[in-house]
Amino acid sequence: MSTWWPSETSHARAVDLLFMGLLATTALVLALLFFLLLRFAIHYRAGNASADRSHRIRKSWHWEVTWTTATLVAFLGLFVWGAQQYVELFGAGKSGLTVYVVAKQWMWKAQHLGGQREINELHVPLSHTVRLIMSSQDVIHSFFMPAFRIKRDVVPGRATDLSFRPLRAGVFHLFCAEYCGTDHARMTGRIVVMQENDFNRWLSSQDVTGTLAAQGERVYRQLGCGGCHGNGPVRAPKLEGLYGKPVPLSDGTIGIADEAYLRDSIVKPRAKIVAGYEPLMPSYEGKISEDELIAVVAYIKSLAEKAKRP
Amino acid sequence: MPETPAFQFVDLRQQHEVAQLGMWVFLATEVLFFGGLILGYSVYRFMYPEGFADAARHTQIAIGSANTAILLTSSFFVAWAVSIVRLGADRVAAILLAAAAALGCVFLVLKGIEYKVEYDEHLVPGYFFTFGGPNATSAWLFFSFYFVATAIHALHVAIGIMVLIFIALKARCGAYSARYHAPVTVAGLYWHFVDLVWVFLFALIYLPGRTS
Amino acid sequence: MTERNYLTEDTRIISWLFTTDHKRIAILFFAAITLFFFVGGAAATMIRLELVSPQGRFVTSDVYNRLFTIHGVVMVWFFLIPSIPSTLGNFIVPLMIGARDLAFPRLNLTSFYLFMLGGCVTLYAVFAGGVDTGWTFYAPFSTMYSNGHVVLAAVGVFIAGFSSILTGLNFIVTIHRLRAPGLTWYRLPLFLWSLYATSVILVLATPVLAMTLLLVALDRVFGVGIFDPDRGGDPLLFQHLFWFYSHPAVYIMILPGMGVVSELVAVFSRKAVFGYKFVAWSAIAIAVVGFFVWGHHMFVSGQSVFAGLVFSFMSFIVAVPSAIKVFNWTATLHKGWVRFDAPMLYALAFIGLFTMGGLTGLFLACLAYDVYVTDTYFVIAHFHYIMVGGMVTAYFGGLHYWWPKITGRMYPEYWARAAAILIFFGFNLTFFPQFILGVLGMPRRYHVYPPEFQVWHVLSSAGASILAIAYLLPLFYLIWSMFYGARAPANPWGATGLEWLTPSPPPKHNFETTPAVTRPPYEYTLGGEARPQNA
Amino acid sequence: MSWYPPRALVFSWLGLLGLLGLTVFTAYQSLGAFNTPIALAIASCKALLIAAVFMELREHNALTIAFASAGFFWLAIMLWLAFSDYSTRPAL
Repeated sequence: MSTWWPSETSHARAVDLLFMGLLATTALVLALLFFLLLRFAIHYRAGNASADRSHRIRKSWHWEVTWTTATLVAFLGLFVWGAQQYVELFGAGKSGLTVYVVAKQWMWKAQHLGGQREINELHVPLSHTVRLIMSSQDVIHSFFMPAFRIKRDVVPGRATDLSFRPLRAGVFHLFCAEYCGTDHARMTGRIVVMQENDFNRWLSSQDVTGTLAAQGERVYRQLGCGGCHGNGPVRAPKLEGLYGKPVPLSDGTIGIADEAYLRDSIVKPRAKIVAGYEPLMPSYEGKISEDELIAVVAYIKSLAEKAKRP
Repeated sequence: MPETPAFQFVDLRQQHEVAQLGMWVFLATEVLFFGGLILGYSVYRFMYPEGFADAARHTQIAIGSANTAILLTSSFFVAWAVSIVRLGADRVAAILLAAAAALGCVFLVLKGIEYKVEYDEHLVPGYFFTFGGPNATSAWLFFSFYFVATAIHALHVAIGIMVLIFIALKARCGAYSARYHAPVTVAGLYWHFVDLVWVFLFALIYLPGRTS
Repeated sequence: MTERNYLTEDTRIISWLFTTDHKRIAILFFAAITLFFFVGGAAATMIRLELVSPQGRFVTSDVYNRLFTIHGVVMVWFFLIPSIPSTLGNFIVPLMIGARDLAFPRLNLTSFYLFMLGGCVTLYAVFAGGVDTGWTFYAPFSTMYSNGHVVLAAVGVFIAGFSSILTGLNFIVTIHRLRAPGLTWYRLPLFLWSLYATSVILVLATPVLAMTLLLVALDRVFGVGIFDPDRGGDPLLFQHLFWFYSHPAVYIMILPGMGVVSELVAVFSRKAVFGYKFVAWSAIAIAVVGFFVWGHHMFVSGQSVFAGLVFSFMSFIVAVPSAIKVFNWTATLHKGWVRFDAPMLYALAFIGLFTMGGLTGLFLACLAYDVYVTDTYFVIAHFHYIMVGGMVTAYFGGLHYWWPKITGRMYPEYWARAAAILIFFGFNLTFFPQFILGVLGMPRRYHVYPPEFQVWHVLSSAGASILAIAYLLPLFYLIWSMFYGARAPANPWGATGLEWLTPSPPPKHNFETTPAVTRPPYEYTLGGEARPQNA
Repeated sequence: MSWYPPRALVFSWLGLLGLLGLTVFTAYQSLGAFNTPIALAIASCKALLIAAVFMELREHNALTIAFASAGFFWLAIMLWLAFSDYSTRPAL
């Protein structure tokens, strides 16, 4: 299905280099240790009375200081090396082609912005940064793509993200790496990396009931969100042009209206109240499915882009 | 039994020291037992400050304060009993310990009344839980912690009462003396600890959100 | 036997069941954990059998999930955690410090019965239909979605936890207060330093696990919903609480093994442990710093990046004291008189396997690499190198070393060496392929897997069958030696510790007169003659 | 034989009741962000009084004090490191 080597993203290649570094350090230490262990054990075996046992090392502290410092320095180097890649991978400020992933026992559902949906498969274009925004409907899962050397847990009640930029077309494994119940081992799928025009062809060949934003608009109507957020009698913050903007909050801080903010505002509306508004909005927790939530957020995002266009 | 040390000890002094140290180590364990709850509480209070303040406002601060005073006083009685049993006044000590146990019972009765009030107000997390206003979910979390923490604490109080009664009866029979009184000291340490936990629970449960 | 000892003092069953003698309680624990070892081992055998084929033909998914849960729960809480402290520790601690018993003999017996009660509840949960959460009980799966007997298993572990706490408390107080005259801290054998460090963790970490499991059980029974995301709860809070206990618990499992190895290396090299104070304090350092690293189990869990950096840094730091120990053991061999009795073979195997386990731990502490290999077979291989290659190996080493003291009989040396070598090779064949599986990206807790991984699984299962036989060998020859072994002298190894002053087996209250200590441990002449601590 | 309570006990008891009154009083004062720290500070004072006088910690050796503080020290580790996660969780 896929080859393990060479790896398929620049991050994966960096991770493989890190692996080599770790392996070299380990091998060096093990070789030194096993050599000394065997050498001492054999040379100073009780049967070998002729071994020179005079002048034993008495003062131990400078040996201790030496090997403690040596290990400490080596460890700190490895820490920095791994940490820097981790910050790059999971740190803030990601952008890219967004795909929403919903995990549930025991399948992966992916939704593209154009409204295309797939199950246990994820089609992505070559050489584009793909940003997955992942949420779970039930228990904790973990989205694991071994060929890209990355995984991240998908946690119910919140969203996590994961970005990668594939450098080679092909089909790769997708695993659930966090134990999630009976069919955990069957919660697997395929990552299909395609040339860009193949990908576009694939997108347009899918059966779509409107873009994700259009689906979100339908949910928005069904739930009657416009009653307050539209031009009705109840005063609620306007959603047009909201996405990506700073929002002054009632506790004096400033929030950014990003994915997590929008999501939280629907599910836990009282957590962050926009300054100057009453905390009136009811929570939609349990009243809106993960899929619908994603669609509504996509719709609100699309309102921002509409507002940008004159 | 009282005047000679158990076989594994050299003398009564060593036995006494061992008993005390054992209790202190046990109390360190207890701190972390409650510590798990305190971490959970702190995390959710950090996440939902307004919801927790709102929910805490619905607790019975009058009963809570009265209960704090009761436990502090019972602790005082126990400390008093410990200090005089060493002088040989074991009869008086027995009375003081019994009084402390009685105060512990009053604490439990008040706690029960408080639970009843909360039950009537539908504040017990479960099917009938109702909490008006915007903070229903975080109030549920608060009351989950409230009931778990106070119930575990009440269990400690109940155990403490039994220990105190047992020690009081033994003291009444003259089991303790100026030379041998380790059980009284150790039981006292446990009772004071139960008191100390309550002091923190009181600050975390009853005091937030009283101003708004 | 002519002389009366703790075994012959009173042979009625009732005198065993209600004994407060630390030596007899140790024997009770031996019997119990041997039983649990083979229960956990049977589950492991079935897991390995299942994994020979990639299609999951032998058992269903639900059964497989129950198997690895049983294996984990039983091995962690009913074998590894009590293994050395409750058996060898219980037997040896009072002897080593020249005391007549532990500080709280009745508490010791209570600890045993709590352990048995917890074990029985857990086994009942297993036979009543099993638990399918994994030993980690992750919420919200365990609290809302699992269809196994989670509450029963949690209660079982909860009860066993109190057994651990009581044992730890007993050791702390005993080591502080019941040492023989002259036995200062720097004259304590390193086994005691290790057990002391272990006890500190037992006492300070276990209650957090107890509270966590209590919350899980309350959640299932009453629906308090503290970890329920639909009620605003945070599933990661469970992980923080759980790993606050469970990472230090790893050190509960390995520290006593390090202590045993320190004893063995000194005795069989006829030389004082190199850098005694560094080895002693590194045990304490591991116990303390071990509490600062739990978040390295959560690098991909959605914990903040900053917390990931903190925990990764601390994880590298905690590896330093372990490295200090390994270097010191190796240096101890230098210019000694190294003998290769079975306990020493185990000790040497421990040093090698533990070092491999520890160094692969660096891969997992290293943030970006952990993102790749966490929750894969790499993790499984890593902790089995520590737990089985380290702890179980040290346990067998210590068991053989103190066997003459415990039973008054020598074990058969050639069988013991054969078993040690067989365990070493069986172990490596079982678990080394799992490192490769992990590096290739095979997720853990899968019984259906892509066929390209099969070759490594088959190798691992082949090793497991060797390992299973190798672990049965000591069971047979040790029981045989109890009846037919050569009688053991008081000090068969020429060791220096106080435990070798009493006859083998020791009398009921250990010492006729309390020994007075005048020397540090492990003093040997240049020619390898022992100089006992009391002379 | 004197069975009167030692003075230190009486004073601590009265002090504890006074602190209880104080903490209830301050809880009703609008002090903004300071309400919680003050409540916890008063609770800590009460705990110290109980530990030092009632539990006689002030007369004990360093070992007992070490174990008495160990529980709280380890609790602090737990809170500190757990909050190193919670206080730095980013918005997505």
